[in-house]
Amino acid sequence: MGSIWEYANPRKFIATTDKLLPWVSALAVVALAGGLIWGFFFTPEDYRQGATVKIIYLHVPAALMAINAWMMMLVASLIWIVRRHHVSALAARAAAPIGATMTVIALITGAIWGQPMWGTWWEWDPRLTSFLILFLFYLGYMALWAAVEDDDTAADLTSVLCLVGSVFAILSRYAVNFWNQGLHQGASLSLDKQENVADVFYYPLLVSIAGFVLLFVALVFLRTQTEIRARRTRALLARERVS
Amino acid sequence: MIALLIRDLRLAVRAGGGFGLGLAFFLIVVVLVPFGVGPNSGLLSKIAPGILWVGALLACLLSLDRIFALDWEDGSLDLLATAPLPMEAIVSIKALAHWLTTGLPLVLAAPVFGLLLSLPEAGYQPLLISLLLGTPALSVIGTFGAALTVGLKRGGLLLSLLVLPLYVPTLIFGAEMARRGIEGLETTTPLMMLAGITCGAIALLPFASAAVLRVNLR
Amino acid sequence: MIALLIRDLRLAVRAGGGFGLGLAFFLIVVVLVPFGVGPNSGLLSKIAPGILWVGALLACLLSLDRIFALDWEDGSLDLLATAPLPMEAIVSIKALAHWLTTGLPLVLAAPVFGLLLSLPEAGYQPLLISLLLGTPALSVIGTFGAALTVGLKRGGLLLSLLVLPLYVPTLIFGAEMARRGIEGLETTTPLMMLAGITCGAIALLPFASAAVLRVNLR
Amino acid sequence: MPELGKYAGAVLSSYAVSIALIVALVVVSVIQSRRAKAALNDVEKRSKRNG
Amino acid sequence: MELVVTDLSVARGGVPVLEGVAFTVRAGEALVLRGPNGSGKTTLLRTIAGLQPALAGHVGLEREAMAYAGHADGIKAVLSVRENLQFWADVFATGGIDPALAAFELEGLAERPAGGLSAGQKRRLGLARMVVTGRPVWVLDEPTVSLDAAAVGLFAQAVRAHLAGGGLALMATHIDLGLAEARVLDVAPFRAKAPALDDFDGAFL
Amino acid sequence: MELVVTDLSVARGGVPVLEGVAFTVRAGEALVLRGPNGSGKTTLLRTIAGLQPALAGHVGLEREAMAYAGHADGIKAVLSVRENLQFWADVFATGGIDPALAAFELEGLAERPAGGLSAGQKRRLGLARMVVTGRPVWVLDEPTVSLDAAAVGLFAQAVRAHLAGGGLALMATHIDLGLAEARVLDVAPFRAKAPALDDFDGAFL
Ligand code: HEM
Ligand SMILES: Nc1ncnc2c1ncn2[C@@H]1O[C@H](COP(=O)(O)OP(=O)(O)OP(=O)(O)O)[C@@H](O)[C@H]1O
Ligand SMILES: Nc1ncnc2c1ncn2[C@@H]1O[C@H](COP(=O)(O)OP(=O)(O)OP(=O)(O)O)[C@@H](O)[C@H]1O
Ligand SMILES: [Mg+2]
Ligand SMILES: [Mg+2]
Repeated sequence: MGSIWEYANPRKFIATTDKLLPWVSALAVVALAGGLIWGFFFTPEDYRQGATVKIIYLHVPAALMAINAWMMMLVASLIWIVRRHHVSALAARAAAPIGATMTVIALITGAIWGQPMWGTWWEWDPRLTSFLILFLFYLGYMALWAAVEDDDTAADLTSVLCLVGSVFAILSRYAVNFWNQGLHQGASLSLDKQENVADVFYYPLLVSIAGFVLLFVALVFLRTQTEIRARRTRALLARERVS
Repeated sequence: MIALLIRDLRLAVRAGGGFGLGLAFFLIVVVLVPFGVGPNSGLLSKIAPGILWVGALLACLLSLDRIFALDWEDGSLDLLATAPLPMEAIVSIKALAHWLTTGLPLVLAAPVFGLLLSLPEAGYQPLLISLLLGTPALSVIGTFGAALTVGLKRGGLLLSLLVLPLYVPTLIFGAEMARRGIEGLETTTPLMMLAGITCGAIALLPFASAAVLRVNLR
Repeated sequence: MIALLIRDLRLAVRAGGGFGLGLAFFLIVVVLVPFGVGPNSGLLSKIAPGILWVGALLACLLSLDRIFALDWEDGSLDLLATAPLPMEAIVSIKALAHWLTTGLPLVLAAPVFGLLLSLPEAGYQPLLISLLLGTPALSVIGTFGAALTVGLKRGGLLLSLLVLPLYVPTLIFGAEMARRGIEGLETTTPLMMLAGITCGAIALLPFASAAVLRVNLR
Repeated sequence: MPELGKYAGAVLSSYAVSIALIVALVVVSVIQSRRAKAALNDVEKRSKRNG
Repeated sequence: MELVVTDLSVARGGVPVLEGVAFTVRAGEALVLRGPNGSGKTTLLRTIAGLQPALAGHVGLEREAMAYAGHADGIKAVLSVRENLQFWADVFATGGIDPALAAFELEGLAERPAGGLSAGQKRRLGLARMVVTGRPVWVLDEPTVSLDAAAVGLFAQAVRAHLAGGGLALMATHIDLGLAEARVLDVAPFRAKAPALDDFDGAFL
Repeated sequence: MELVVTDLSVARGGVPVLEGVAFTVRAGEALVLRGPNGSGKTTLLRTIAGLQPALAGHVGLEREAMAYAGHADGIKAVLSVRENLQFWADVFATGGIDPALAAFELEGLAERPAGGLSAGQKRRLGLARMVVTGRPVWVLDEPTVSLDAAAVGLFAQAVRAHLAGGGLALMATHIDLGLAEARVLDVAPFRAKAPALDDFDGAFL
């Protein structure tokens, strides 16, 4: 076992993840199905929210992964900027659609939840708003990758965008918090803090979160492999053109 | 450096330059909104500071792609890159020129347009201050977005999409400050935040812009 | 003729094409307005139909200069003018392509954006109908404006200013219809007016556009 | 099937939408991966043949 | 088919540039315009192609007979070479593009996005467009700019094929076109003289 | 002053175009690059001028010594000829522009908006820019496109004056430059060969 930078070699990365992928995917399916089935069929209703509390098993893990995917992209971008490992840039690219999907799931389940709880699909609540902004960041990031032809140029540009974007995402979070103060009292009717969530809700939620994490890892492996292969294909096609 | 600034300003004010484009767009937004929401002046005066800020921001957004695109198309940017000017200076000058031709006129025109939207009297001063503080940040952030998308054929859409979330904090604090001013609440916090964003953006973003511009030019 | 339509649509959806530009701009307006006027949903729902119409109109306005400008810049328009197609057909096809890539997506997206602005439930149907009826007029009128300004280097500013007053009637009747729908008033009059404007514009304006385009090309 | 009461629509639709989105993401990723593998194989074989 | 230009005066930016230009080009003939920079060749060609009105005089054929290619090639960077050409073939309703691709040896580049071509390759694409127009009169402004010797040969061949098919061609150039047999017309003698001062009529001068 | 290029490989759009290019240009010398369309002259010049990174190899001088002029002239249509040129003189801090105007006989056009110039006049303005840069190395891509014979003569004279002043010049062209004494380098032999196949590492090939 050498340094972890060995996995920055595309061939090595593909070989290793090929071995890991079946296990990770199997675990992800088990945890995801387990958590969701447990949550959906075998938990009681909340005394205040009724059956809608079951949405939590999708909503919270998706929200968590939406943020974590961005963090992973940030780290991968930094690695690309500093050490210029191609796999790391491609992993960031591979993670973006997953993060965007998670953001969409959090937004949609939240909106559906909001309808019975707040009587409205959408409320400019700080949390919801910052998620909308996060979604825009994802969109811009993916669009930039798609728009630039040269792969290394695209990697450079998107990683700078990811860096600057992260700073502004944090800034927006504070801005949004500040902005909604005083104007909007009773609306944030979310459950109490995690500690106060009863154990009946808590354990299936943990399993579900684990399922989402594993799913994310499996998808990142798979999609990074795809990106590597696509890139090698492009390189080979270019080579054909030369000869 | 000063030559570049003068040239950019001159290009902007010549026929077909971007000068007035932002202002006209600001005017368009301000004129259309009453047609859209109806002429109820109570409602208008409530949304006036917000609409003015949104209008200013859109006007800024629209003029962004001129910052580098024209120079890119006719090859001047290649030539500038080989000129004896550091890229950071080029980027900063471009942002300054953008502010002088777009941001500043917007600030000066805002009171007049405030009239059209029946902005309450107490709103003028905080609105002006917030615009004066906030528009430089819009120009600098926008220059970064323009530098990111310069090589891309008609990157206009992408540019707006990339810059939009970056503009959110500035907009929130700016409009909030104007609104608070109208309601007589304290405005120090948003003022400080706005000033902080602007200073931070001016101090740091030119380096990021220069870096991505260098990448895009190769 | 069908070849021209297909090429225009293809150019629009390729990387860097205008497709999505209008939609993105619509999104930008809808997202920014709450940041500007504050998160109060009562206020938002009151201005929602107006803002949605203004947003759609601005999105249209912005994509207008792509109708002819790109073809003008790279010489295609000169070549098209000498092609065996009547100028009226070219102009109509261009307007149709613009509507398909800008107007139609706006109509389809409007309900989603209505959610963000807490549009009252009764508003969806009249809003959609008014947009569906009104956006073709926006495209046709806009094509006329684009034809008027095509030769002018970066005529974007002029284009907006020229088209703005032409858009006002459509905007007024469109927004009025959506507002009346929400309040439960009868919507027949604005509906008829809107339909009349659209039909009239489609029937007559292409001739005017073709005429000015011919003048601009010489 | 648990009793969901008046919230059945909300709960079921959130599950439906989320699971649909996740499945779509997985399917798209798998298809893309297959395509990329096939395309690479193709090109690699061709270039091996041509040296 | 015959292009008869009689007593033509042309202006650019409101300033008369050439006046009294007259010539005839018969089917199967090519005419090459020459003259120093700024002498008005581009203006003359645009007028003949019907892209701008003449000050005075007459062009014998209407614009429906002409195909014009100027300094700009009208190439869309995001479309492939084939798509670019096919579009013009569809507009002019002339069917296949393969002969045109072959004439300028573009087959190998057909699937490439046109934005990625070199200067000379772009020009070849621009010239291939003339073939697909199927128009009898070619009006070409500096067609061989950026072309290498082999490509100039291809161009000459294409023009000869066009002429042999009963077409005619009008070209402006400063450099070699590979068409030794073409007639040459120097535009310098037609340079516009300043009009008499007190001729203050509808034209304000 | 000496421009030494060693073992340079250049790529465009990620595709290697030329490799192993090596030459030396000494002060007072001009080197002309030739090669068929698409052979990579533009790419090579851009790399040497520092506008894009090299795949491998080394360019002996940094970009601060070079002045580059490509297919696009960087001319602003709404500024006058004088304003266009003065801007570059200010950016490069080289003072007066009158010698440059004189060298390309632009005095008569100095107050005209540059957008109204003919193709050849624009090109002359683009070349006059090289004079005001004051840089020792001129890197020119097809400089004489659209120029008439007289203007080509002016260009040759300007290059000779530059060389006599200790400068050096590197040019790509298909046509006559009026510089019979310049050395010629054909880039065709340097065409990139396909790289080895299973070098499957960080660079994916
Ligand atoms: C579009 C709408 C919504 C979005 C974007 C959204 C977003 C979020 C986010 C970002 C989190 C934080 C995850 C974490 O850090 O743990 C979260 C947690 C949560 N949300 Fe939502 N939410 C939305 C609507 C709702 C609604 C309507 C409800 C219920 C009334 C709700 C209930 C919860 C609960 C119970 C949690 C977990 C508690 C916690 O971690 O503090 N959400 N949501
Ligand atoms: N707006 C204008 N006002 C005055 N003169 C103009 C204007 N636009 C162009 N001209 C002049 O008209 C003349 C004719 O230009 P034209 O492009 O036809 O020349 P050309 O023969 O094609 O030259 P080249 O060989 O350089 O391409 C030029 O001298 C040009 O400077
Ligand atoms: N994105 C791309 N992908 C693949 N090949 C490309 C790309 N862009 C350009 N090329 C090719 O690179 C080669 C080099 O082009 P370059 O412009 O350097 O040639 P050149 O010698 O200047 O030709 P010309 O004499 O026609 O100007 C061309 O064959 C071109 O088709
Ligand atoms: Mg000319
Ligand atoms: Mg070249």
